[in-house]
Amino acid sequence: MGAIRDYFGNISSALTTAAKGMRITWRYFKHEPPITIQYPRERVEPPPSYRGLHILQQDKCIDCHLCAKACPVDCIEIEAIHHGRTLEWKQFSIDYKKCIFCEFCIPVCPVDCIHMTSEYELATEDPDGMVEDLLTWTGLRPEDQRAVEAAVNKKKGVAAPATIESAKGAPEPGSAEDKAAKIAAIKARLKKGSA
Amino acid sequence: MGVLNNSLPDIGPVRAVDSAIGWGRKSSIWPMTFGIACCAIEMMAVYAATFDLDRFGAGVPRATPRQSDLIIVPGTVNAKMAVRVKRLYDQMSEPRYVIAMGACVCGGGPYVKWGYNTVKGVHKIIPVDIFVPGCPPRPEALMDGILKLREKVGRNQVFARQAQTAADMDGRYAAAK
Amino acid sequence: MNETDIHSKLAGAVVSGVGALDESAKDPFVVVDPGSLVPAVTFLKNDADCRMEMLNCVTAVEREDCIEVVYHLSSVTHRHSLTLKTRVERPAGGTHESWIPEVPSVAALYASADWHEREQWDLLGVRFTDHPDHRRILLPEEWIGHPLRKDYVYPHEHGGMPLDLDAVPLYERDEATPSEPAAPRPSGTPLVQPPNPNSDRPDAGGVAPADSDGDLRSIKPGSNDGGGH
Amino acid sequence: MEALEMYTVDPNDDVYTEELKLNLGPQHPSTHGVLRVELKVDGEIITASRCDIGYLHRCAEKIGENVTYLQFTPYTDRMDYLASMNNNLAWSLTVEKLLGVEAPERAQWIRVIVAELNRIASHLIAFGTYGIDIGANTPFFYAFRERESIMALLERPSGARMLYNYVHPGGVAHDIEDGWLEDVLAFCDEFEMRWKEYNTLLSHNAIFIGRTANIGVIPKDMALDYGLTGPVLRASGVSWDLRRDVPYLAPYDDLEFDVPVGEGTHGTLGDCWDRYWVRMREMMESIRIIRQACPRVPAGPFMDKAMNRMYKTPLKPEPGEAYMRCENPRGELGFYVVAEGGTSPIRCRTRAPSFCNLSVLDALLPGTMIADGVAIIGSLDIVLGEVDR
Repeated sequence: MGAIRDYFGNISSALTTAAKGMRITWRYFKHEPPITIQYPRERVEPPPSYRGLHILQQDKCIDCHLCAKACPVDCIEIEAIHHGRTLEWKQFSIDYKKCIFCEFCIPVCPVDCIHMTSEYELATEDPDGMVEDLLTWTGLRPEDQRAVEAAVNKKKGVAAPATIESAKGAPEPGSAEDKAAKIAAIKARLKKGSA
Repeated sequence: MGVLNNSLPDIGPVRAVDSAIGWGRKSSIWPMTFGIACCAIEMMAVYAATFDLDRFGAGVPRATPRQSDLIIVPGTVNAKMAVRVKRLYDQMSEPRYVIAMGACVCGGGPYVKWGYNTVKGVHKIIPVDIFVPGCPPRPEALMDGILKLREKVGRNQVFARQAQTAADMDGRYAAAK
Repeated sequence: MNETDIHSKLAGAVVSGVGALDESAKDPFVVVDPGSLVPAVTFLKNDADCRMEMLNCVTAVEREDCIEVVYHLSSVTHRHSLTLKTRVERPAGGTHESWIPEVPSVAALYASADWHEREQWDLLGVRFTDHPDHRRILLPEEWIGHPLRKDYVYPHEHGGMPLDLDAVPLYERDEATPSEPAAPRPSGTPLVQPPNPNSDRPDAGGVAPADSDGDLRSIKPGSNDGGGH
Repeated sequence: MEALEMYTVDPNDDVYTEELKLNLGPQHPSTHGVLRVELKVDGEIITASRCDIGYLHRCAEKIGENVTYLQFTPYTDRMDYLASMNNNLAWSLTVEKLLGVEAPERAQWIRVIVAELNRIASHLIAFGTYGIDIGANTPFFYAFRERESIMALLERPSGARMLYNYVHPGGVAHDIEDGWLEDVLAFCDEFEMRWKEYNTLLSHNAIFIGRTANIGVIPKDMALDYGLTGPVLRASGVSWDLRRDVPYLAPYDDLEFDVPVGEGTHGTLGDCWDRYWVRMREMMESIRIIRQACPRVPAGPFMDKAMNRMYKTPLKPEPGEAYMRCENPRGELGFYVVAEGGTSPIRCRTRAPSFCNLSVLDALLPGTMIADGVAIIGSLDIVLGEVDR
């Protein structure tokens, strides 16, 4: 008798547990919006503090090598010839095969010339393509440029008018133009990556 | 297909067949369940709902190398593990692709200088198709790498003769003219 | 009980080999002779007032003149802890090839000591006598040397796997003409030797790093928040 | 052990089995990384096991002896990569202990919040992957959704998604932005609702309980003997939490929270379900801590003023040594640092919780089925980056 009760008890508990789970699934199916980000069609912008690829303000840099010293993995290579106070730049490269995005190169800079952007896509077929010379690195998008300006202004203690001004020219977020511009930018990037 | 590989002339119909095969291959890249270190967690995030790699037909990781086309090496490979990575790669069937994910795998990363035990880049062990640097790369960056791999797979010529040498290139160029 | 009480109990119980308590250290520690290590730990574990049930950590530290093995013990019942040390003097000219210090194992008392001691053997080459399973734990069994010793020489490759930064990939090697074996490294050198960031490397061009004047770093003027960047 | 005797090979039986050597890992979906376990199996029963670790040994202790104190912070991220904030915190506290400084009050409260958030994220991974180990794929997707929310929250002050490098010696690297605390509180409300869903989906599921209850029982004495810590120790009935018993951050004294202890609800005290359930309840305790901490974050500096110079001039502590331990999601993380006056320590030892927790595996596996072995490995919740360092 007990065995039969166990048998049917097992069946009923299996059905109830399955029903419980399916109820949650149904609720999500019916009421909750999908959470999937349709990358690469849409792209969630990282916060402004994001530690992505670097950018160098070459005119400001004084070739002091403090960032290279602060780097725990020695991924920064700097080379410049001094002509009095002017510099003839040979190289300022970051080896992303080593870089761990720890941000220690940023606070040491005495003139605030090196920054991190919210750019992060660097997939490549070529192992040497991961060494970026910051003197020629043009992978920066307009919004990154604005983020850098905002970061610089924030550090200087200036309220953010520059950011707002530079953002004025940009299309309203969410509008059709904005989307078109984004898609065009993504296409251009993809093309650049595959070339 | 074996003997016919890259042996037919590079003409329209052959190209059409090639591109059909390439489309099939790139739309069903099956990665292998393989996690080593930190990057594996971001790789799991790519499989999960927020990024959902299944949109590109690559969302079901296979537990065995024999069923998978793609090995994503996510995390530092050291001397002890390198032997296993090589064996896993050898067990995969052709065509097989490798994505090196993260700085450690691309070229040593943080362990490049003092790591007495780490291999400075998995491309010293197995040929790598796509490098995805970052420590760890964001899930989007890995997806970017997979998209680039898809392009590469789609470009592959299966039957058509590939331009191997400069002379061959010249010949093709003349033929096109 | 604090460390002083535990030390006085320990010194009273174990007749010889228990040194004085160093109270000036951040974590006061007791140095015991290697010979009286096992009785001391046995006492600390079993005594009703000490009840050190847990061995948190076993660490070997290589110093100029000795290798010391540090035991961090703690009690869940009484919520106190103690650091115990034992030292093995370095013989004259004792390098990492020629000198293997020996310390008695406490694996019979604490199961947790088993893996910790194996790790210290693996990385620092301290032999724990009477250990039940004295093998390497992290590195492959056939690894040569103990990497955490200061005079450790980095290998070029292991088990056919290249460990150098500029090594030729395996699949590009020509089997017919084996390449020359790489030159042996000088003692203590790491794998690749880029300039050391910690060294006092002269700055290129002689521009003084603006270490002394802080306003070049553009800390927010007038703000008293300590964080600058 | 009784199970062992039950299943010993008897060659006189009509059907007898043969002992077989089985390699689990290092590439195996259920070993949580690159753990390799050599098993001797008799049919489905494990008769002996031997762990083989070191497939992710990354020389962290050697690196610690060669880089500066600050530069080692990102390497601690990469040990327990699921709980980088807690690792950063432990390392920073060690350096602070060595230097004899204390972080400003605001930094301490921020540290509590980020550490508890990271604890939830870490337990979510344990919850999701444990479901996969047992055979339930759905919880993984739910767990990763909430984890993404935490990643997005922690990304805002720190600037990185997973390996934050945020808690530095002397304070935290950046101040939190306005409105961040409100978002954290909003997340707490949402998470509480989701947590109930997890329990419906997995915790009280009859099949899940059947797979985990009475499996891999660790008695109290055995747990202490093997030096287990964290949820694994607490599931065996030992109420030991460094946050409460050895408070390493001042705010933990003021905060009110319980330490969940295993009760043997569905089976024996210290079985896999207890370990799982302790983790689940710890998530709610963390939520409770965050709720209390958020309104109490004071104004003030977030980094010790004197310590701020360390970014340019490497720290040079006086000769000495310090052992500091913190309650990580996986247990007691300890750093033992020996300084001799230079800019880097001469010994930098990590007492990794996963390393100690894993050592009990060889004692647990004999006598269980292979499938139960997978459940046991999952319930220990190891991170191989920390086991091997």
